[in-house]
Amino acid sequence: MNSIIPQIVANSIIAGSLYALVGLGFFMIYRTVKFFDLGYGALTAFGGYMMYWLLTLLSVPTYIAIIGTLLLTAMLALIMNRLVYRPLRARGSSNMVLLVASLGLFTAIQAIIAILFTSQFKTITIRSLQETVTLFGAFITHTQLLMIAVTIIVFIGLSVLLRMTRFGASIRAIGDDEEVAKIVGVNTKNIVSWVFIIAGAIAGTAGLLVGLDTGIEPTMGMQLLLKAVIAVIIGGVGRMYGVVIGAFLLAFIENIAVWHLSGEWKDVVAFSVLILFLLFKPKGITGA
Amino acid sequence: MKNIKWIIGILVVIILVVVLSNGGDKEQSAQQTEGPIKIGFIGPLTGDVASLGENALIAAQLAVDEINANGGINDRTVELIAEDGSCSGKEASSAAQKLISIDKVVGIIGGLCSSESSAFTGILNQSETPGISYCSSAATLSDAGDYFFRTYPSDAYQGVFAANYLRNEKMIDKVAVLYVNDDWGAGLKQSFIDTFKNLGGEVVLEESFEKDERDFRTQLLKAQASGANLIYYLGFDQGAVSAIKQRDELNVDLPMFGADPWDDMTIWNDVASISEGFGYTVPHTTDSQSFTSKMADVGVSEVSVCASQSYDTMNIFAQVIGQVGTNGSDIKDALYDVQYQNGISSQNISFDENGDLVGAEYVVKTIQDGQVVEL
Amino acid sequence: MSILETKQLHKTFNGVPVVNGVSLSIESGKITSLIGPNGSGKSTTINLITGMIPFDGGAVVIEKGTILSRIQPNQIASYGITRTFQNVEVFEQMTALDNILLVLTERNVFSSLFEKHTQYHLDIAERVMKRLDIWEKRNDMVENLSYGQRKLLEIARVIAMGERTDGETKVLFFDEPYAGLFPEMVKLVTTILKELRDEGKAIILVEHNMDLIRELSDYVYVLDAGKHLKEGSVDNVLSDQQVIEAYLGN
Amino acid sequence: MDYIIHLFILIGIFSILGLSLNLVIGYTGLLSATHAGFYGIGAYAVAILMKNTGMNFFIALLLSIVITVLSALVIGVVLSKFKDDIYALGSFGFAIITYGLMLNLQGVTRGPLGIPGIGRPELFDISFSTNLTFLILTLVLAVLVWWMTRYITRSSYGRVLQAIRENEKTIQFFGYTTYWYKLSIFMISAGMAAIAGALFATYITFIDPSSFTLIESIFMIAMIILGGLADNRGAIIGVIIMILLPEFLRFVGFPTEVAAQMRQVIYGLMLVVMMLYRPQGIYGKFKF
Repeated sequence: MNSIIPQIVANSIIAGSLYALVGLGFFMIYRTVKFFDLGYGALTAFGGYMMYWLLTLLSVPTYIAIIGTLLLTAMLALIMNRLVYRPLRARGSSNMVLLVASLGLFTAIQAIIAILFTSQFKTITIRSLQETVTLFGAFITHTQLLMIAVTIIVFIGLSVLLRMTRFGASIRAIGDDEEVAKIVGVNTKNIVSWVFIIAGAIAGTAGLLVGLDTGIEPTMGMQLLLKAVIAVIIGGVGRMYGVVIGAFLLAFIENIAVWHLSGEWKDVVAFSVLILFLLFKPKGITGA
Repeated sequence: MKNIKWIIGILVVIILVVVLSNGGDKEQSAQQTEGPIKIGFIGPLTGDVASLGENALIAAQLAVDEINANGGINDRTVELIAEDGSCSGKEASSAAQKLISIDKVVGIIGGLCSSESSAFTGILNQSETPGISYCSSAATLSDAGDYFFRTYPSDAYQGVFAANYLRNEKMIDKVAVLYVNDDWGAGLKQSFIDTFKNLGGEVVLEESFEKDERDFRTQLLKAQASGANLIYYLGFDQGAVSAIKQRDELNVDLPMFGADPWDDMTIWNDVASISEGFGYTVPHTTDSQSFTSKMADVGVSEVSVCASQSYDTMNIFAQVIGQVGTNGSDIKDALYDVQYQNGISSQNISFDENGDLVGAEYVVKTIQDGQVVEL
Repeated sequence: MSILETKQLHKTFNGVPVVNGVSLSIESGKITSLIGPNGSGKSTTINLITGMIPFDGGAVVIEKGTILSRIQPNQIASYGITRTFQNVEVFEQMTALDNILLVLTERNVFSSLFEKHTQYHLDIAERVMKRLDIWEKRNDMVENLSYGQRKLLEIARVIAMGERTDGETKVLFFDEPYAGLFPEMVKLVTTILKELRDEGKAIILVEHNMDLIRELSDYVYVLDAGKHLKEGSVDNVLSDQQVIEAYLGN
Repeated sequence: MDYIIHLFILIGIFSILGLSLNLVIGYTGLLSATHAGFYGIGAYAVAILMKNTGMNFFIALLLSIVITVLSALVIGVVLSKFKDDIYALGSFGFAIITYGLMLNLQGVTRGPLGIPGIGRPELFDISFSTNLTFLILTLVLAVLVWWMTRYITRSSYGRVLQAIRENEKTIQFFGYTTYWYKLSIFMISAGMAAIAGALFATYITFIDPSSFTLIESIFMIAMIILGGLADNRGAIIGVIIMILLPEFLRFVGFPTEVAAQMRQVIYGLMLVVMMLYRPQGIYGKFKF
């Protein structure tokens, strides 16, 4: 029995890093423009399919495929912001209007992907990433190691960006109070577009990693998105590291639930945790 | 504000006119003896199982094209009208209602999911339109009225066959069952477990997972820890690929055994190398090489489960209509004593008094050094 | 005898004491003004008494002598207290008439479910809105009203609260009611405040315009940096050296 | 002609859902995604009562309303504490939990196998087995619900709901405990959804969890947002359009496999366009 524990821990870390990666992108948007962007879910699916299209269909060399995927997903995120979110926010629409609009974008993009690529389940295989390695008695594949590494890099990158750079300072300024930021001379229009570009790139990375690890299908976006939202809420809506804590906590709770109860209760448990946090600790662990 | 009201008013009128007009002129052509014979098709074209639906639709269309190529039925061309059931009761019942009362179809091929078929058996009986499902295996559909037939074996047979095979031939005594949480998975799991238990076997783990679940790591570990010596996995191709990959990653040294959705090359192209000794049950089909190549010609590289049944169903309809014409109850009676030879999905197809497929024989296929071999 | 008293009211915002031991005594039939430079804690004091923000210390004593250490917003109506808001809080996408009827009708869920506003309610609403001469705007959506009209609507709402059958509101808080009003509206509001005082209501006014304070106040409290600087009649308070210094800022 | 009657039955059932949901979203401004859950609980309660105990439809209907209202009490007690997007998120969580329970409590709901063979309603000797008679029953109940929603929205209670939507903080100063209002309207609308659920169960004669998912709730939300919030006529118009639209698309002759996805694209884009150009919907008097 004891040889199982390290594997469960490993499973949780793998799932946790995926939720964290998706959560970080989602958090960047939420922290800056203050609404739950459901359209972000479709970005991860779009990223996965762009990787599939570039690498498998056009058999473009791997690195170019990765860069291509990031660029294309970031571009889609930018288009979503320019065509829909910016006019709505310029008019001072409430969070709910933006939430419903993002829901519309999610439904439309997901259906367009299904039309272009059919709903057939697809996997992306890169030979070198298939092998597994054993760490403290747990088996982890190279893809999963890559996923954990990427999450750490993105987390550190974002923290440095937000803390150290002027660009990061203006993002935080917009996050605190967009009107004041405008008055102080921050070009909010431009900065928000860049936030969507970064978040789009992160979503693209998450999508392609999921494609490499398990596989992609048009309806994968909603599942990932909802778990990322839970991670953001549990972790704490204010702090970056809160998202990471929330993601790993969610992953551990889920895996323990699957271990003790059974697989089908995984979602019910995850969302019960969300409700409990909303009830007793709405500010999340970091209590921002 | 005013013009919005006008636009909406006109829109609703147009919709009604279009819907009615289509209904109107169809009225007279139904009973005529010339003009195309219309057959309906219902299957999931959106949602999680859309890939199976699309595959089955192409197979049915293939049959229609072949029939029309050699003169149609009594030199009347056949027209296939497909509607999306998206694996849900509401959609399937709307689709069936439209096919029957607007398109006046002579028969319906469908539904795929049992939830689809169960939603419109009532309408079939009320409107005396025969329907043949090519994939619904729920046991409850056996008593769904005289106008409902199935060219796909009920779960009962496959579960019993698999239990016998694993218990008696593979001498497995402890099994862990992982099944997808939908009507197909739950039905098959139940018939397997009942049979396996009264054959003296022990089911040490019974766990289900969501249709879109891709992370089986913890459940595979549970199976290993449960002391089972085989994992009976009931899931479609998406889940299967992930499960087999993760089993290999976690070095869970239990062999896995599946059911008919595993009869799909998309799985084995990916994971055959790490599935040595795995097996699965599948309804016995004749040499389907010609069928697979025909499907490949129309762009379907991997033929998924129920596609061959959909192809046969269309041909059965053609054979019966050729004999008794397009009247619903005549077709129904003819179907009860039809003997369809050299079918793709199974050698000869006939229906019992419940409309279920008679005597479905199953075979076991295993993966031996990277190849799918039939025992 | 005072209809409402506060005992050593206390409130700190992350360490800074915004209201520091303020004790007021409000009497019926009088206009009591709260004055002081910006940030002296005037509005915060009112927000504490009317339950908008919880207080950290002290107590509020209301008419029946009950001492309260905690006040929830939905309780103040039952204590006979009502108020206007510094930056107008009205119901935008509803008609002006609805904004008034809202405060006249039943308050608990079941009775309000089975009650429809009657002619009786409409008459009160008409009388109140005519008094503030916004009656002809009654069917407009509040979002289309001017800032001044909304201010008048808030005052109409406070008066309407007084007209309720189940227990009259007697203590009315006006948080800068004159801000942004045209001159003739200022005259209108001044006459109404006087009328309410003569009807025996206790009025608490927060205002910066010293002429209005001189004209209206029966009693004045001066607050500075959350502390209770001076109190008394209008004339000697306004001529007091300390008060002038507090205003001019040393 | 049966097809037209079938469409009007669906319009009747979804009008009940639209009207009741409009009370919560349109009049009280609470974006609730649990409506499909109550629709499901109502359907399952009637199906189980009629099948296991052979109870007459109308008694089963009353019992199912009580059961649904009680479950709304349990959920509402928690949800009524939240506001705006947190309320929406909490309702997303509860929608998934309700679906999870329906799917996994195999003992009660037979899980994914669903409940087949539900009998048609009978009253003394009239049996509503034909579509036409069932349409009359549906219309009678729909008119009853229409009258109830009209009564509620015209009462003082209805006015307080709108005040909660406009400015929940302020209305409390005038003696209203908004928590009870939010909870009571949530329960009333759930009770009405149970009526629609009962009709759906006995009309389709088969129910399974797949008709009561979060996506179904989102479909209902899209309906009343299109029709117009805070306006009963708007809710009905939204329902008529959203039910007829897919039928209309069947005749427009998209290639079949694309047709189904095209509907999703159109739903999604419609939500986006509505939010951009007419957030209050066709007839609505309230913008989020």
